[in-house]
Formats: sequence, structure tokens, C-alpha cells
Amino acid sequence: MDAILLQILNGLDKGSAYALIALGLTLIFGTLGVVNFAHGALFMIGAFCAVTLQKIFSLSYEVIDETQTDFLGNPLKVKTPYVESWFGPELGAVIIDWSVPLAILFAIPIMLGVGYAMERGLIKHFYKRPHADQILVTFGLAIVLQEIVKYFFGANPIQTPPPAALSGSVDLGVALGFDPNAIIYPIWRLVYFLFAVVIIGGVFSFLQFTTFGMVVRAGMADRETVGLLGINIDRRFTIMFGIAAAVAGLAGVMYGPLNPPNYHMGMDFLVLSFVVVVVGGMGSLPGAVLAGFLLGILESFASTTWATTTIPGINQIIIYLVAIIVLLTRPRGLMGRKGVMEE
Amino acid sequence: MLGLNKKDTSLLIIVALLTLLAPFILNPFPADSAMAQFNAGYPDLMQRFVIFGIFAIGFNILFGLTGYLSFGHAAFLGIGSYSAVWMFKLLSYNVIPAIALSIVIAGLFSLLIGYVSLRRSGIYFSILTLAFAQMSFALAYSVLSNPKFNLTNGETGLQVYADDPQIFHREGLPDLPHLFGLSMRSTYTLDVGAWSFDFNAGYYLCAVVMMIVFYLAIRIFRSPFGIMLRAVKSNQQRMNYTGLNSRPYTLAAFVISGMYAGLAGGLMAAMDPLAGAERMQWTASGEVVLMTILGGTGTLIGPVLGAGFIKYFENIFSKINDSVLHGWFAFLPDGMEDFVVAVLHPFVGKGWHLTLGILFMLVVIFLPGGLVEGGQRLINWIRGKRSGETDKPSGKTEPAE
Amino acid sequence: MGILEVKDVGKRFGGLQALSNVNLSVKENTVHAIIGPNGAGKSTLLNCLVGKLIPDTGSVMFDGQSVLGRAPYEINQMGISRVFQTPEIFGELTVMENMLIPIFAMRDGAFRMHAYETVENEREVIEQAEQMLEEMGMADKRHMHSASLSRGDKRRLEIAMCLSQKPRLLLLDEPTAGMARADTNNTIDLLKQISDERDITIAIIEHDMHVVFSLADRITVLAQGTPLVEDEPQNIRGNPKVREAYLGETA
Amino acid sequence: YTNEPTGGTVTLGFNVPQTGPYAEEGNDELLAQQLAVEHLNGEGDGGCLNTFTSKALKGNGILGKKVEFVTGDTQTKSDAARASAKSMIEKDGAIMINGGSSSGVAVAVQGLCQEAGVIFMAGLTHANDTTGKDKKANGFRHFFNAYMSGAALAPVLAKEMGTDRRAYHLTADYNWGWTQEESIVASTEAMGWETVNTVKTPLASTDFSSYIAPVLNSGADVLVLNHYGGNMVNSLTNAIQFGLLDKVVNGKDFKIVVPLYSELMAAGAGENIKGVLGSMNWNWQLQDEGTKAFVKSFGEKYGKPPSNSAQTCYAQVLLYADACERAGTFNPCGVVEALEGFEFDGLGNGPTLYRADDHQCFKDVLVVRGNMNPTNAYDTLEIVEITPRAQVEYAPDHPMFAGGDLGKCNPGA
Amino acid sequence: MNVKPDFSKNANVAQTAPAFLSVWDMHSYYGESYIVQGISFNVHEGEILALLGRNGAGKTSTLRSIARTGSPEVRHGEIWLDHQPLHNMTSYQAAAAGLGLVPEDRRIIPGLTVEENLQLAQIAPPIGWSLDRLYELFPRLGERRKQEGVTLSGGEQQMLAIARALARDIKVLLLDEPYEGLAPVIVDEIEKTLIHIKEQGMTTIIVEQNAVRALELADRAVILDTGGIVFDGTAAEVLENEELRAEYLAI
Ligand SMILES: Nc1ncnc2c1ncn2[C@@H]1O[C@H](COP(=O)(O)OP(=O)(O)OP(=O)(O)O)[C@@H](O)[C@H]1O
Ligand SMILES: Nc1ncnc2c1ncn2[C@@H]1O[C@H](COP(=O)(O)OP(=O)(O)OP(=O)(O)O)[C@@H](O)[C@H]1O
Ligand SMILES: CC(C)C[C@H](N)C(=O)O
Ligand SMILES: [Mg+2]
Ligand SMILES: [Mg+2]
Repeated sequence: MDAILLQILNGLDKGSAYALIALGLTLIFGTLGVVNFAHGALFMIGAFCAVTLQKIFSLSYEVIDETQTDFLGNPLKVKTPYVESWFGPELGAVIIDWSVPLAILFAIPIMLGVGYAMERGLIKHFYKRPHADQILVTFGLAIVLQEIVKYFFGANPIQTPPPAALSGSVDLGVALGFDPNAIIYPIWRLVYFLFAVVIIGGVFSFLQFTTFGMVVRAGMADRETVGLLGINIDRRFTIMFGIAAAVAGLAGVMYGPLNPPNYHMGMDFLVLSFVVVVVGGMGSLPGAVLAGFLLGILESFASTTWATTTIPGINQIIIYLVAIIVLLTRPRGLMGRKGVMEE
Repeated sequence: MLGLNKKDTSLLIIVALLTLLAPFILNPFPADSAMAQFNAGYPDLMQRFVIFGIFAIGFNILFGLTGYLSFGHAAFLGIGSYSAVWMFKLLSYNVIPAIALSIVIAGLFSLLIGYVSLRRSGIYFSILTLAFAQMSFALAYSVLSNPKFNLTNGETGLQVYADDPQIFHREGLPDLPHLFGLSMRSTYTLDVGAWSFDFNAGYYLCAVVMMIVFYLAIRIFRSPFGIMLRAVKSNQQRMNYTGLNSRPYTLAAFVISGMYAGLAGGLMAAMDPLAGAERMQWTASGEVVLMTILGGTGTLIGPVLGAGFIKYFENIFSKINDSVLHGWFAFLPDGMEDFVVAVLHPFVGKGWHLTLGILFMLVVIFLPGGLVEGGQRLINWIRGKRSGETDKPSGKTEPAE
Repeated sequence: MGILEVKDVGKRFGGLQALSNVNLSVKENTVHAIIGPNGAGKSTLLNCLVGKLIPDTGSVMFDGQSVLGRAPYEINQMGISRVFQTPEIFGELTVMENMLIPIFAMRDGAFRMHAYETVENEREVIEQAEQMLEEMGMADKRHMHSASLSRGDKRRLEIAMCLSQKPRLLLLDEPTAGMARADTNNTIDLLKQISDERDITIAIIEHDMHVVFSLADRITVLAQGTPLVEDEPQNIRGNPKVREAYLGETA
Repeated sequence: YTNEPTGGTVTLGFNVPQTGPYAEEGNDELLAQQLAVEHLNGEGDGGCLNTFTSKALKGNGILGKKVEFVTGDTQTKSDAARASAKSMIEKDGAIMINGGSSSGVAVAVQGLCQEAGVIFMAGLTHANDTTGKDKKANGFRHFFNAYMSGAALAPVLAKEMGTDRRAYHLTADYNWGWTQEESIVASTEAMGWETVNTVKTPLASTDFSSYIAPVLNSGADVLVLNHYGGNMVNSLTNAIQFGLLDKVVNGKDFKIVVPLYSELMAAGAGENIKGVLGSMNWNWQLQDEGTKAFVKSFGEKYGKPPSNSAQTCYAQVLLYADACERAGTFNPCGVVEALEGFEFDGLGNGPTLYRADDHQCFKDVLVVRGNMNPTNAYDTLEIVEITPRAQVEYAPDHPMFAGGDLGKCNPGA
Repeated sequence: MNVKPDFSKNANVAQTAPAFLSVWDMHSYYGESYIVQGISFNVHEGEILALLGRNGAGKTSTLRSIARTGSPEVRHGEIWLDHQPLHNMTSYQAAAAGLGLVPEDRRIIPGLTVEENLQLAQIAPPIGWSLDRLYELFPRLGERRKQEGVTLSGGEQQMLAIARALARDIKVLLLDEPYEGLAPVIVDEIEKTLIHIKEQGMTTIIVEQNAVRALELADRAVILDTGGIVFDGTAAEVLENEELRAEYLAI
């Protein structure tokens, strides 16, 4: 029982990541109809917003300390972050410590800007082009973004720890009446899950309770006619794209503390996020979220010893296997809308 | 000639000349000049051009004609390679049975995967093929290489070991893939002054095979079957109400392109007897998609150009390092030289991906029809015409607004 | 016994009974018109005949065989061709290529590979296609991409494609909508001619009474999913129920 | 023989991952290789040429020919690695290929070099197969292997954690992971540990929470991470997040072991690495003369200390050059003869033997621990023990290395 | 149609009476094909203009050019609506300026219900008829308000397209074959509506194959042939002019 609960919890946080990435992707891919291979790169850029902010906060001046030596035996340069000298060591340390959550504020305008620039500068010209062209151009863009990040930050992962107060783990099992140590869970993963719920809720209500979603859907089906009805569909597409980029970026910011960001983390998630969106069904936001959580939980269960001994290698293929089964039994994924990218 | 019209015959002849003379064409720079870095006329890369050309031609039969975008074709390439190496292990290093088997096995797999995946269309089809290929990759990479049942030899890659049966292997035959004794590695090098040209047996085998399959592709494009495939892309509904069952058409195209992929995989193993699982990964499937689009989807020669383009970057640009750059710009004053090298540095060597990414974007933005359109524009421009549409449907190939 | 026998066909869409108790018999080599108000179920009925929809109840027999449960391509192979209300053509192919496809389908059945033959060598098929284009007055457009035809031309192309299959039963859903008067007249002549000369039975849906009354041997009036009357044209014109439900003052 | 140098220069091929997840590792290797070439050509301070026990190298290139090099990108994929090695051999006339950052790649390129008739000096490859089942006469490995990691770690683990521990293994699900798991399980069980579970994780995993979570429930008190690179950074980060190191199980403090360490991974894992034990081929903090000379010239040139993969590539280039000098020829068969059974010192690893039977180097192995109080950015690991070579040696026909055949040296055309 | 444009000709249309909508020397292209070849005409406020011509004459292209759809692309010429320069606008700006187009293939938005299709028209100001008033005009639409728009019958879709235009407060209504596919009774209904809104001051351009019907309704007529104007005058003139009718309208 506790083992099952534990795997569900694990699935939830993996699922949160899948759902968030897929949510951003489905806004662009399922709704705007652009096969965006740069989505992973947006996620990655989000994570690197956190890295950058952390680096900015840690910008330091150097004082040479003659009493210590570096690896070559030269006097050691001791670094003190400016933040600490400005705000005092304590507050400064707190600011550095909280750099990941603070990065959310930092990332929102950046990601909106990135989304805006990307849509206006590039994607705008590709709505009417074949999907294949969209793949080529966004893939090219993804490579470029990735290489730029690699140029500045290197290929190695960079730790972006959560604030001390939110690091470490809690024993949920005790609270639920299980043995101690039965269900240990990292705090940040709970935070991530809650964050995902908030973002998903926010995006849903924006699209569900306003006409925005309907207009964009209509615009995707027939831009010209929507234009003839006096609606500036371009602007709405841009906004939609900005939101999608922001969602992807925020997913990235918050993901940093779970696993240290590196320049190719976006590519690692790319294929998976497409699978999630399609399994959820093209054009369906709830579908993408549902599929994200579903695949996360199933993956979690498939990686239990019980599963891998019963079916060797099941953890390697579970996602794809489920995708195949879903797509063969439900023609448009879990909740897909008719006519979206079916031909 | 050969049942082709004039235009196609001349295309075929041009392709034949280009492939047969590739050792000259690809090595335009003297062997020890600074520009020799850009020479691509060495056996391995020439083989790769042609093999990936075959892969892309086949892919284009499916994608270019029917519009079904498979994201898992690398699986068939990988399966072809594994089959070929198994033939080497069991029978002998002769490439004929190996290549034959790789085509057959890839055909069977594509029949199976195609039959299932083609129940869906559009993006749903793409993801199904992707899922099958990723599963094959995962299985090959780890599950099927466990010590008890080692079919693929996992990460290391399937290769021939001295204790393999090789029942038809005889003394005197090369210990490497060969065609009835002619080793695929044997190369004749022709030195003309400062130039040096390699004529490699393996390359010419691949080249001949490519010419044959290119010819077949032309025939398919020009056949009633080809029109039916384009009809599938255009309007399946109309097709069904015209008394045509679109499913067998798409399946046939899928299997044909799967067999092309298997052939490419078999040739790859024949040139270099090792089959690794990475060639089945999604990135490999993605690569052939990129090759096709980059070259020009639905055109005959485009995929080959796209394949050459990407492989050229992967193999030539990645090898330009700073010391090569310094070598080129040594004539500049020191400060200038360092500056130029510093500017170029991010784009070459380990930065080759960056250059490739930028070129992808430039091509697709400015040449919506791929490299082929670039070629057409060039020809038109040379002929002094105005650039742009020639015989293309309007609206479809309009440059981005 | 007609060549097409529709018995007790019913079809529901959610809460809407689109067709109920439709009985229809079309005699061989006649032109049978189906008219009725918008939303009466005319297109739905046609959809049931070609396998696009499966009726909830009833039976549809063509030449003694049931068409129900067959795939659209099988039904077409039985000899039923259909022209749609909004033109369905192969937009990315040229007019000529559009014409070749139905002729191949008629000659070779639902699937044949011919991957190694060249279209250029199919002289006979090409000639047939050219002749048909000639008859439809579209010969000069043969190299155009059909997507860039004007809409009237698209419709003419679709009719030509269906006719070239020499079907035994031709179903036309508003074939002359959007067609210029001159071409409408030509089309009427063409349809008249083929129904006389070649053994083709025609079922036609039309709102243009000029077309209906020039062509039809019999007319069924459908209203709210059920046949209101079936009769000779001259009787329909005078029928007060029909005038009220459908024709208005103009007819 | 293939690519016999005829002019005044000789070309070496450096084939390292320049793109992909191991790019940083590859970059470090490349820097070291370039440094080696400088030293061979008599530029710079000469580095280990001064400390190397063999004095055949004069700093005038190899056999009087100036050393040049070409580089290639393996992308950490066997196919790409073979392609780039082939291009260096076929196009640039490279006579030796050095590098690689993965066993799959190393084995693939080693096979190629055997067929093509050039020498392969393996870089970072740790799987037993490279000099076991897949050994080749033209291939040589300076780096240590999984078996040696196990043999070196076990005694230290016993000393630090006791002999009645219960270990839980997470293993990257591919060849290298399996051989390492096998080696560690064998050596820890031999000293009395119990193996609770061995779980394979897909190579493509980026998040290991669902593998980490059950660990605490399993009754294990040690977690062994048979992971490398990004896998290892993430699995270790996850393990720390789940608070494993704060737990007490079976009355003992919970411990984590990462059998194969590298400095770059340590940097990626950041704080999380503190106190975690593992093994290495070499570390810049060693105090022997060879190490000091190498660290000095590398550090002065590039401003950071070299990683252990850099050192292995550097050593391999010198060893190759030295073998050519001693053999008096570039002919691969001569080089093979000169390297087989070669005993040397002064390159930083203590007295070392290139064993003739399988072309594996035998030398001391380091056991290291994540530094609890690093004084600078590079001071991430501290050396716990230098395990003497005798303790990690094994017979050439040891079952973990069984099968395979060195074959004959191939000089090529 | 690849004629070199001659921007000077046709430029002499008298700009006498202050026209409400005026098109002046408009040239439009689909890619490289030159379709609308320099046409000029004026429409006065409250007038109904019939735009007539054969299939492919360029009627649709003219309307789409005026509505600023971007395809065909207007490369030369001016379009003024009530002193606003439409030729500088994009389609949504033109719509905001008071233009409403009922496109020829109806363009009902897939995935949206009938009601959503109408709501969509009322998102951007200015808002015209209320939904209730529209349902009153077309009760059929009211009955089907929750149905997906594209599953409507052909005629119902046509009603929806017209209703959608009226849902906006427009000054000029551009109708591309509005009667197509409609039952004669409904055509009568719509005609009455057009007259009704004309009385309230609406300006209308109607393209219609049923030329007689259109001419009876219209005040003036413009006849197009291969992208140029061949007649511009009162509707009565066309009805009287046998030759013109025979040559361009086949009536
Ligand atoms: N898929 C569907 N779902 C729900 N209702 C439908 C569907 N298809 C058709 N209908 C409804 O069924 C009725 C009959 O439609 P049908 O298209 O057969 O009419 P029709 O007689 O062809 O009319 P028209 O002359 O206007 O083309 C219409 O009211 C239509 O709205
Ligand atoms: N997208 C397009 N690309 C290229 N040419 C086109 C396109 N659309 C229409 N045309 C051409 O423009 C010309 C005028 O077409 P248009 O649709 O304006 O005619 P129309 O007068 O509305 O005819 P109809 O009565 O058949 O609707 C035709 O010759 C047609 O082939
Ligand atoms: C050493 C590491 C790069 C791990 C690698 N896969 C190997 O097999 O050696
Ligand atoms: Mg209808
Ligand atoms: Mg028109």
C-alpha cells in the first residue's frame, strides 16, 4: 500500500513536469498547429533563467588572500558576492538562497519576450507552411538556442539548489499512519506539483472562461475568416505563443532544483513531450495534462522492481507502449479534437 | 531511354555522372593545400553520402508522395544493419546475402509496423511510428543484449568475432566485407600532381546500388502508382469515393521506403561491419526527415542533396579546429588573425551544430522548396529570368509573407 | 424493381431524426431528382448510399446487392459515383492527373501496384481523359493545378471525373450550384445526353428548378427526413404542398 | 603500412566527444592532447617528458618528425565516432587515434583501427569488455576498468562502513553499467556485504525519483550508483533530495557510493557529492613528480587543473610517441611490440605495466571522497586511499574478461 | 493571364458623385498570375450593385481584393470606403471599418458550434444584429444552435454565413453567391431581407450566377470578363440589352 502510494507520488511529480511541458507545447502545437521542435529549448531557457539569476546574485569581487593558495600554489583569490556586501551577509545569503523562486519573476518577462520575438520574428511566417517546414525551422532554432547556451554555460550540468527551507524531505508516511521512512518525499517535489497545479489552473481558466481560447481555435481552423470578422488574429496568436513560452520557461525554472539543468535537457524532453501531447489528443488542453500525469504515473510503476522482473525492460518502453495502445484504441488520443493535424 | 522521358533521362545521367565522378568532384583542392580541409572525396564520407542518399530517396517515396511523415524510419535502417551483420556472423563476409537479407527483414518489419501505424493518419501516425522506433531502439540498446539472449550486443554494437560460425568463410577471402573476394575497403589512389583521388570498391558498390534505386524511384514517381500516392496526399476522401482503397497504397509506399532504409542499413554494415543501436534512435529518424525537407520534399534529387549537405557538415565542419583556422588566416596581421579566428571559432569544430542550425533556418526561410528550389533559382537567374515560380502551383510555394 | 431500392431507411444524429422511413426506388436509365427544403436530409440520404454514413435502420440495395456495411471504395466499384455538394477534387494535382485517377480506378480496381509502368505510356487512359475534358470544355485547363481553378470549374472537373468512370448510377449533389448559366445549360445537355446514350442512371439533388425540370423523369420531394411526394415533374410543380414547403412563389 | 608518414610530419587523430552530454569531458581531453603534442614538439615546459622514466622522447617530435594533429567529434555515438575516425585515417592520414569517452565508442573505434591497421590509444573507457571480450591487438587502454574499481573500493568500503552492509544498486541499463555492477557486487559480496537489489535504469532517464524512492523501504543501508555523466549527476541529486544521507537504517548511517567518479561530474553534482565515495584513475592532487609536472603545465596553460580523463589521454599520447621512438618505426606492429609488457613510471600513476596479454595498463587506483570542505572550485574530491596495483590485478583469463581474442597486430596496407 | 499590367487604362472613371465605396484601378495577383486587371467602379450609399460574369471572370477575386484577404494580393490601386482608405488595411481592419464578406464557400469554422460561429463575429466591435434577431430571421439556425457548424446542411451553412455577416454592424455587405444551395423559399426570404436592410441604408455588392434574380434586385450592375470590366451601368440596362446578356451572361 505504502509502496503504491509512493509510486503514485513519484508519478505525480514526474507527471507534473510532463504535464507542464506538454501544456506549453499543446498551446503551440495542438492549438496553433505549429510543430514546435524548439519547445524543449524554451523549457531549457527557462531553467537557465534560474541559472543566470543565481549567477547574477553570485557576481563577486575578488580579494587576494595571501594566507591561502589555489591549486597551482598561487595566492588564493577569495570571492565575495556583491549582494552580500550590499545587503549585508545575512540578507545577501538569503537572496542567493532563494534565487530559484525569485527566478520565476525574472523568467516571466524574459520568456514572454522570447516567445514574442520568436513568434513575430519567425513562426508568424510559418503558420501556413507545411508541417515539415515548421519542423526544420524550429529544429534549427532549437539547435541554435542550445548551442548559444552551451557556449556561455558549458556542457556540464549546473546545480540550482532550492532554498534551504524547501530542500530536504518530509516523512509523509508518518502523517498518513504508515511506518517511519515508508514514504519519504522531497519538499521541492511537492512544491513543484503544487506549482504545476497552479499554472495549469491559471492557463485553463484563462482559456476556458474567456473567449480567447475559442478565438484562437477558430483562427487556427480558418485564419482568413476570423480576420474577416474583424479580429486581429495575429495579435492573439502572438499572445498565445508568449503564454506557451512562459509556461515552458516556468516549468524549466522550477525543474532546476530537481535535476541540475544542462544545455540539452530540452532535447531530452522534446520527444517525450510530443508523445504526451499526441496521446492526450491534439488540440485538447485537458488531454495533454491528463496524459502527462498518466504517463508519469505509469512510468513510475513500470520502474518498480516488481514490474521489471515481471516484464524485463518494461521501464524502457512503457511510455511508447502505452502511446501505441492508446492511439490504436482511441483514434484521436485521449481527448483529441477532430480535424486537428489529422492529415 | 529505359522507359524514361527526356527530362528524367538527363536527370539520371547527371546523377550517374556525379556519383561515378564523385572522387574527382569532391576532391577539388590539392591534398596539402589549406583548402584540403574541405575535400570530401575520401571513401568513408563518399559512402555515407550515397548510403544516406538511398535512405532519403526511400523516405521521400513515403513522405514526399503520400505526405505520411514517419518519425521512425531509422528503425528499419538499424534492422537492416543488424540483419547484415548477422549474415556476416553466420554465413560469411560476402555482402550479397547480407544486403539481400537486410532488405527482406526491413521489409517484413515495415510491413508489420506500417500495417499497424497506418490505421492512423497525420500526427497520430507520426507518433505511432516514433513510438515503434523508440521501442526498437530501447530493446536493441539494452533488453536484447542481455547476456542470456544477445541479439544486438547493446551499446557496443553488433560485430563479428573470431569465434563466430561464418560457415562459408574460406581461407584467402578477406576478413572484411567483400564482394566475391573484392574487399570493400580496397582503394586505388590516383595521384595527379598535387591532387589525390581515391577510388574505393565499397563506394562504387554503393554508387551502383544508388543509381539503380534512384532509377526505380523515378519510375515509381512517374507511374500510375505514383499518381495514386500523390492522390492520397491530396484528398483521401475523394480517392475512396473514386473506388480506390488508399490503405494498400500507403502500406506499399511504407514498405518500399522501409526496404530502401533496410538497404541503406545493409550497405552501411557492408562498408563497416558494425551495427550500433544509436542508428535507430529518434535523432536518426529525425535526421532523414531533415535531409528530405532540406533537399526538397517530393522532388527526386532533393533528398540526395539534403543527405549530402548534412553529412558534409557533420564530417567536414566538425573537424575544423582552431589550429586549422590559424593556419588559414596566418597571412593576416597577428591581432587581426586572432580576431578572425575568435569570431569564427563558435561556428566550426565543436560549434558545427550551430552552423548547421543556422543553415537549416536560412534554407527553410528563404528557400521554401529546399535546396532544389535554390538550384532552380540559380538556374533561372543564370538564364536571366526573374526568380521565383516556374511550374509550381501558386500559393503552395510562395515565400513566407 | 429499380436499380436502386431504398427501404425504410432511418438515420439519427443525436437528438435529430435526420431521416425516417425513407423509401425510394430509382428505375434504370432514368433521371430521378430529389428536392426539398434545406436540411431535409437529401445529402444525408446520399451519404447513406455511398457508405459515408451507415443508416440506423432499413436497407439499401443496388442492382440486387446490399451496399450497407461496404466501404466507400467498394460501393464505387459496384458502379456508384458521387459528386459532392462542395467540390472534392485532388487539389495538388493537375486537372489532367485528376482525370486519370478515376479512369485507372475503373480499369484496375481498388488497388493495383503498377509501380514500374509510366503514365505516359498509358495512351488509352490519357485519350479517354482528354476526350472527357474536351466534352466538359475544360481541355485548355488540363495543365492547371486544380486547386487554382475557379469554383465553377472545380465542380465541372468533379463531374467529369465521375462521368469518366462510366458509372451505372451517378449521384449528383447540387451539381450546377455556382455554375454560370451557360455552363449550367451545357451541363444539362451533357447529363441528358449521357443518360440517353450510355446506360447511366442519375439521381440528382438540386435547388435550381430549371435544372430539375429540364432533366428529371421523376421527382421525390423530401421534407423533414421523410418523402413528401413522389411523382412526375409536371405534377410536382402544381402540388400545393410542395409549393408551400419548398418552391415558394417563384417556381 | 597504413599512412606511413613520408614527409617531415606525422599526424595523430584526436577523436573526442565535442557535442552531446560528454562535450565537457571531451573538451578537457582535447586540451590535454594538444598539450601533449606541444610537449612532443619541444614547445612549452615539456611537462611529463621530464619525469617519464623512458627517456626516448627528445622533444623533437616523433622519430624526428614534427607532430601534427586532427580532431574529430565522436558525439558519443559509435557510428559518428567511427565515421570521424575513418575520416582521420582515410583523409588526413592519421596514424594513431586517441580518445573516446565511452566504452561503446572505444570498442567500436578500436575495432575499426584494428581493421584499418592503425593504433588505437583508448581514452576514457571503463567497461571490462574493452580489454576483455572486445580486446584488439592494435588497441591499448591506459584507463582502469570496472573490475579494478571494485577491487580498489571494496577494502575501503569495508573499513569505512563495516562488513555487514546491505547494498542497493542502481545501474545504467547497458553494457558498461552491467560490468560495473557485476564487478562491484562481486567484490563487495566477497567481503561480506549483502546485495539487496540491483535495479536497471534506462540510459535515457533524466529523473530517478521512482528508482530512489523505494530504496529506503528495501532495508538497504548503502546505495551504489552505477551511473556516469548526466545519469550520475541526476541520480545523486535525487538521492540527496530524498534525504537518504540523513537517514539511519539498520542502526547505521545511510551511505552512497559512486564507483566511477570524475571531476566534471563532481562539479556538476555540486554540494551533493560531499562525503560520497568512489574510485578514479588519477587525480590532480596526487603528489608524485609526474602529476606535479603535468598539473603545472596544464594549469598554467588553461587556468584549471586537468581531469582524470585529460590525464589518461595525455599519457596515452606520450606512451604512443615513446613506443614509436623505442621501436624506431611508426609501423603499428613495431609499436605494439614496444608497448606490450612495457613498464614505466613518471606519468602520474606510479609504476605501471602495459600487460601484453590484453593491452590493459596495471597501476594504482585511487579511492576518493567528495570533499566536505573544499577550499576552492577544483577541490571537490579528496583522495582517501591509493590502492596499490597488486590489489587490483587479475588474471588475463578472469571470467569477467573471458572470451575475445587479441588477434594479431595489423599494419594495414 | 500573364498580361503585363497597364496601370494607365481604366483610370479615367469619372469620380463625379461622392461614392460610398469606390474601387479605383485595382490590379490583383495570385502569386504570379495576374487576375484582376485594373478595374474601377463606384457604389453609392444604400445601393445594391450586382457583380456579374462567367465562371473564372474574377468576381470572387474582386470581392476578396476589396475585403483585403491578401489572396489575391492587390499590387496596385485604391479602395475607399466612406473616406477611409481600405487599400492600406488588413482584413481585420477593413472589417472594423465596416466591410462584411459572405464568402463563396461559406467558410463555416470547423470545431465551433453554430452559436459560437455567430459569437465569434461579435467579439470585435462594431456589433450588429443580436443573436436573437438573427435566429428570428433564420429559425433553422436557432434550432441547430448547439450543432457543430460544419455538420449543417449546405443550405443551413449558407444561412449561417449570411447571419454571421449581419451579426456585425457593417456598412457594406459583400455577398458571393448567397443563394447558392438554398431552397427557393429561402431565397425569397433572403431577398426580402436584403431589400429590408437596403431600406435601412445598407450598401450591398452581390455576386450571383442567377443573373436575372440579381438584376431584378439590384440598382446597378457591373459585368466582368477575364478580370476587366466590360459593362458598368444600371441593372435595367442589362435586362434590356440582349446582346450583353447573351455574350456575358448567357441569358
Ligand atoms: N453530422 C451531423 N450531426 C448532426 N446533425 C447533422 C449532421 N449532418 C447533418 N445533420 C443535420 O441533418 C439535417 C439534414 O442534413 P442534410 O445535409 O442531409 O440536408 P440537405 O437536405 O442536404 O439540405 P441542403 O439542401 O441544405 O443541402 C440537417 O438539419 C443537418 O443540420
Ligand atoms: N488561389 C488561386 N491561385 C491561382 N489562380 C486562381 C486562384 N483562385 C482563382 N484563380 C483564378 O482566378 C481566376 C478568377 O477566379 P475567381 O474565383 O475570381 O472567378 P469567379 O468569377 O468568382 O468564378 P466562379 O463563378 O467560378 O466562382 C480564375 O481563372 C481562377 O482560375
Ligand atoms: C566512462 C563513462 C563515459 C561511461 C562509459 N559509458 C563507459 O562505458 O566507459
Ligand atoms: Mg445538402
Ligand atoms: Mg467565385
